[in-house]
Amino acid sequence: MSVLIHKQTRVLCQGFTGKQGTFHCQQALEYGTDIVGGVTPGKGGARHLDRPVFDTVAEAMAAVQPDASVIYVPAPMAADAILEAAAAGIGLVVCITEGIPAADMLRVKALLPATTRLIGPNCPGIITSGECKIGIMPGAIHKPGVVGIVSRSGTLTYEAVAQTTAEGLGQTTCIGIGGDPIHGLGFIDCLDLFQADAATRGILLVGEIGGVEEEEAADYIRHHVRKPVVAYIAGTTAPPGRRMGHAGAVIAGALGTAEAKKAALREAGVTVVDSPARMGRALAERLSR
Amino acid sequence: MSVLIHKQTRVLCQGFTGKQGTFHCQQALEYGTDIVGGVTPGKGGARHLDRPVFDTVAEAMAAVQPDASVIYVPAPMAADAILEAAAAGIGLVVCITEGIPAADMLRVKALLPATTRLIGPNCPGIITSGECKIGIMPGAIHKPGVVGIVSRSGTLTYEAVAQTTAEGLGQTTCIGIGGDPIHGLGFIDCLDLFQADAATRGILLVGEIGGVEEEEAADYIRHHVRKPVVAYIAGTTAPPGRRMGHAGAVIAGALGTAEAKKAALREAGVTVVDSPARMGRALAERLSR
Amino acid sequence: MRLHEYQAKALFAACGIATPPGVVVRAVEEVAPALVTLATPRCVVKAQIHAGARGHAGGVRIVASDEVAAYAKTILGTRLVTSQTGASGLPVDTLLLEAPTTAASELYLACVLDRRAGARVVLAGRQGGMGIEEGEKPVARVIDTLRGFQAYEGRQLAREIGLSGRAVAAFGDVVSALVALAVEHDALLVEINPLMLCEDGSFLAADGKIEIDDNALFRQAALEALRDPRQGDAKDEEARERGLQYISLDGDIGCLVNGAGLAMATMDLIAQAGGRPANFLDVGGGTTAQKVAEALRLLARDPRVKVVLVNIFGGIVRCDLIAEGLLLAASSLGRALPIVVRLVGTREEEGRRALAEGGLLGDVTQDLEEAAQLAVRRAQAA
Amino acid sequence: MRLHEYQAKALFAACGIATPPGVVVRAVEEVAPALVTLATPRCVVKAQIHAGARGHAGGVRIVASDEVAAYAKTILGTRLVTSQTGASGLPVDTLLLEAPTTAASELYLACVLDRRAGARVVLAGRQGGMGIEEGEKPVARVIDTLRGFQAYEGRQLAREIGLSGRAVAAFGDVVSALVALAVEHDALLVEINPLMLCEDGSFLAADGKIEIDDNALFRQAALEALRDPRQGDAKDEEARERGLQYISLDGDIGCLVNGAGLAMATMDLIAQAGGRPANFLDVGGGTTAQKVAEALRLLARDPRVKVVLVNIFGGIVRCDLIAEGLLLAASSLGRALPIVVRLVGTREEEGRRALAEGGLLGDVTQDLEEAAQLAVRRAQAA
Repeated sequence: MSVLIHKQTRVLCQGFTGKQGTFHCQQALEYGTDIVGGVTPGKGGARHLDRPVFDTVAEAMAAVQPDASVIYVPAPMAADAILEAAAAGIGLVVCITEGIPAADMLRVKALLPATTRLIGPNCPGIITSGECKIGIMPGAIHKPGVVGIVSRSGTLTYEAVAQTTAEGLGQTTCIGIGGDPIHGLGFIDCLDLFQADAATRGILLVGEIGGVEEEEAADYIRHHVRKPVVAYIAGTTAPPGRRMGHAGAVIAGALGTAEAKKAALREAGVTVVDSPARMGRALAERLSR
Repeated sequence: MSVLIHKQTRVLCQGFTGKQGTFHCQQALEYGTDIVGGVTPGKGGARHLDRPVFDTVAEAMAAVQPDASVIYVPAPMAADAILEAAAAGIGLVVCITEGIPAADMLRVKALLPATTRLIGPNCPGIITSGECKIGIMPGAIHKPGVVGIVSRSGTLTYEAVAQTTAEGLGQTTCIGIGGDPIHGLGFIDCLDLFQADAATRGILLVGEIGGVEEEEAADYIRHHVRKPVVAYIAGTTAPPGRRMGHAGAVIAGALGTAEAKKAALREAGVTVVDSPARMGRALAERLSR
Repeated sequence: MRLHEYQAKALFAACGIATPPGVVVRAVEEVAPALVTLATPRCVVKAQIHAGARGHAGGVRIVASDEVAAYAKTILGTRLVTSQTGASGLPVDTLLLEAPTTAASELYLACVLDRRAGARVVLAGRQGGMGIEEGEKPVARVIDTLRGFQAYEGRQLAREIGLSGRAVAAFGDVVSALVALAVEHDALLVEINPLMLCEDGSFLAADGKIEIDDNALFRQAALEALRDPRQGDAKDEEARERGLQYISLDGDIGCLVNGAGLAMATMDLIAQAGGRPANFLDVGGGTTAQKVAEALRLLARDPRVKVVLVNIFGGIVRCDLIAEGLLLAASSLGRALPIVVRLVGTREEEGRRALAEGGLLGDVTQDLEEAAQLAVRRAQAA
Repeated sequence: MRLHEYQAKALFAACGIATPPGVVVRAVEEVAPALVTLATPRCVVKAQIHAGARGHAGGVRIVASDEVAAYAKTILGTRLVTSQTGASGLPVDTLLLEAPTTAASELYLACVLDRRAGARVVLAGRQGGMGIEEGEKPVARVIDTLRGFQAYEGRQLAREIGLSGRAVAAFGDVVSALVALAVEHDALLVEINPLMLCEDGSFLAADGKIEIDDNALFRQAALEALRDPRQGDAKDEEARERGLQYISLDGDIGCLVNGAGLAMATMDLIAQAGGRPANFLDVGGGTTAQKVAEALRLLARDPRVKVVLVNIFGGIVRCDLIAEGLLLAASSLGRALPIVVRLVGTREEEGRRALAEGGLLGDVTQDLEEAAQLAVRRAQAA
């Protein structure tokens, strides 16, 4: 079991023939992901990585019925790519692209139908260990197991993965929700999915400064999550008012500090680790109780 | 009986203290219309025509609970006035203003909630004879009676009214839907209302060149209207490609000619008169059969 | 308000839609420097008038560059008659000189305000050029006003009309730009016909037609400056400036009516009575004596007008004020002009009495059909 | 990207929001002509820096006009320290001279991108100026992205914050203009504080703050020209130009990390180990050897940096390429700089071997906490 994607998930790639799309689709194929084709306007009819290329997602939908689409389209056109996938009826859209204007994401939020789930943008993607990799994360560190991971960060997620793998726990599914202020699936959506997934025994939440999503997640955990949750919040030492790499990682006034997030999560019964090196260990301890 | 408005209808006026608003509200009050107040931003708290003035429709709604609003706001701000009335929950909005940009009306169309009916813009308004006058039509020519009138034209409507009054038929309600290409209530909406109104025995439809609303009305009449309908279509001699005063009165290619409209209506069993002087007589004849 | 082809192309270029290299000339002397700029052995000379079907009428011609000046001399200052101009044609004051272009094929593309859909609609057709009338119907796509037009919809349209390769994305870009142009400039119509598909998959707008919403000109100040009053009837333009709705027609009976619907109905009645209206004229619902007087003078200045039919249904407008306006003008028309007056509604008694007392020479009646018949008889007798 | 007050006010004026008469000067010689233009006995002199709280810090002063030049001389070319600038302050290169204005009251108005609402939000408060922090909370109105902001909503807001009379419509106009400005220019924040309500019911934007979405600068070319690189840390700016995410901090341990989250986590670990990071630096997910080398050189040029902590989790980025980049730069740093390297993930063995073979002088470990502790010890020892 896993959440959102699995061995049978049929994946389309938008921006298929570009450098990024090509490289990461090769990696995904090596991991065993069922990439069924790609979209690059103007290259319809060609083949790439031994898969068909289409001009539009609608045509790809008709021909190869993808369940999910991963987007490596450059930032200025990425929002349009998300909307194209949604309009074609694709149920899961994973947008890796970083640097999308916030106004474009506002439009995406407003236009996205309830039938399409969006992960990202500016995220590593989603992977179900040993089954399906959609995104740019290194596949090798993932091992099938019992931990659900949800994270706003990229490389910090890899730390979490490596640690749970090292602890022998392994992962069900790992979701990078992305570092942009306006994004698709949030912590609560993912917590809800992990809570409902029988194979997921514990949850690792990796947050960072900025916004109030961690606080809202804490509130949700208190009321709805009965599985052990361990959290790490990056940016305890970040100065206020500065954007720490991620467009969304900024402390505004009293809002969005790491301390506030940690306190809220602890109050909700979450084990919050202060060191990013101790995420896996802490979850192993919670699970062995 | 009547449609949409009656003796008890509480009417608000937007653009109340302006020249147009003042004059026509005086006329309406003389006719017996229950004008309960008006809106002019910046004049809230004052009284005008012995009625309260409000800054916003929302405040007027809270204070005097109008059922309908009539708009005499200048064209650049008229669409906003319509949306303000709709947002405040007013069920019937009558926009007299002419010259509203088509793009503004597209937005109004897209934003108008299903709970608000719009009449106009660029129309004389709506009147239920002897009960309630909302608009700029001369009240004196109207007499309570049995004819429902719906028209795209202003003065031509007065002809229809005068003729039905002269024939001794009188009117239930007379609705000017306006001459703009993008407008609120259409022929079909009004036909539907008149068909359902027990007091209305016959219907007079005054159309003109441009668009296909008369053709669509013909189709509707054939299937849904069981009362006698008489129609006149202005513009038999209008040259194609020229806008005849009304923004909506233009023959485009083979579309929108008077002949096509007349033929469609005749096929639907409507008595179509070629002379605008014979509308009342023809309806009297239909009703006496 | 209609724009000229060269004005439309300037707007196209500003929003990233490619157009053929071109230079505008208004006098023969401007031809030589224009040709230096264009540097083309052959040149397309296009008369800039507010009407289509110029090709068949000789308004678009490809000539050798050394013959352009001579050809410009023959056409500048003339009036061009096409199937869309009416018999008197339209003045050729401006020529657009362009380098000839070659196309793999000619498409049709437009964004129109569609009253039935209550929205803007994109029309895209594989067959443009003069074949648009006969060819297969363009594909229509309604634009949701709030959602707007998405770039991917342009690429989908490209596929729907059978484009492939580079043309897919290029066509999508053109459609997006066209829609944005229509929205930004309050255009009721933006048309590119033909839209030339070049061998390399790029597109060129070979002709352009733009119609701006007159009601929106208050917020399109830059476009108001593009108005070419000489392309309209001089009386149309004068009437517009005076706030009257006027359209010139071919007959001899001048019409002065309040309300657009009644004005059309009056024309219809004249035709039924065997006459021909000289114009459509709506003095408007909230008219004044002054405006009525100006309207009457405008009609009187038209030598074709043998009789004036005044048809007023006084609603908000009082008949006595109408009468005042008519009397104001009637004394100074400068020629004997029969006037038939039908005056009913608010204060009609006072109005008719004023006309009688003022000594207006004319027929006065309350009957709509009789008024039209009287006017036709007076015109035939004149 | 942040704009200066004078730049924000120019955008306000362009969209119809009134601002006090003002002139920008960059040198003392420009003061005299500016004062001729302003023709005011007293003058507000406002230092243009990318930070607020200027008033308390002496960056905004009202002086007699004949004293402006002398005052400008004392402040131009200095660095102004406010509670928002950090200890080193920001350079005062530009002054905005304004005629003083009087207000019936001072309001607060802003349009911000609100992540929680997933929309833009208008904030309007009756108490603006420096009292905004303590006063009653501004009224918030979420803007539906598709529906947009309607003019009447601005008038409703005016009523909600207690305005009446002419100020109702005037405030509505200001709000509509502000929202349109935010949307058109891809602003994450547009703030007018204080928004002065004048006796006649009109409004003046007495101060303005605009923050543009960096991700949207590709389509806001005109705004890119308003960038003032001198208001940022020089290294921040250099890093930005090289595609690195860099933020200067106060410590002595240089950080070179891939990924923003891991970079923050690295700072946190250094602090936990008792040290202080000199910077936040994310070399990015798809980094190259060249970029890593440039990042290392950038850190080495900072004299405060006593040790560099390299923390890389190789995912898509291969550790051997990171090693190559480090070796590329390490030989030419121009000074002895201890480097602690934590290198794990894809090809970590090859990476570590390359470092060893390349003779990089430093500590290499796989343990995250140990790396931080090592760096802190090296810094303390240096």
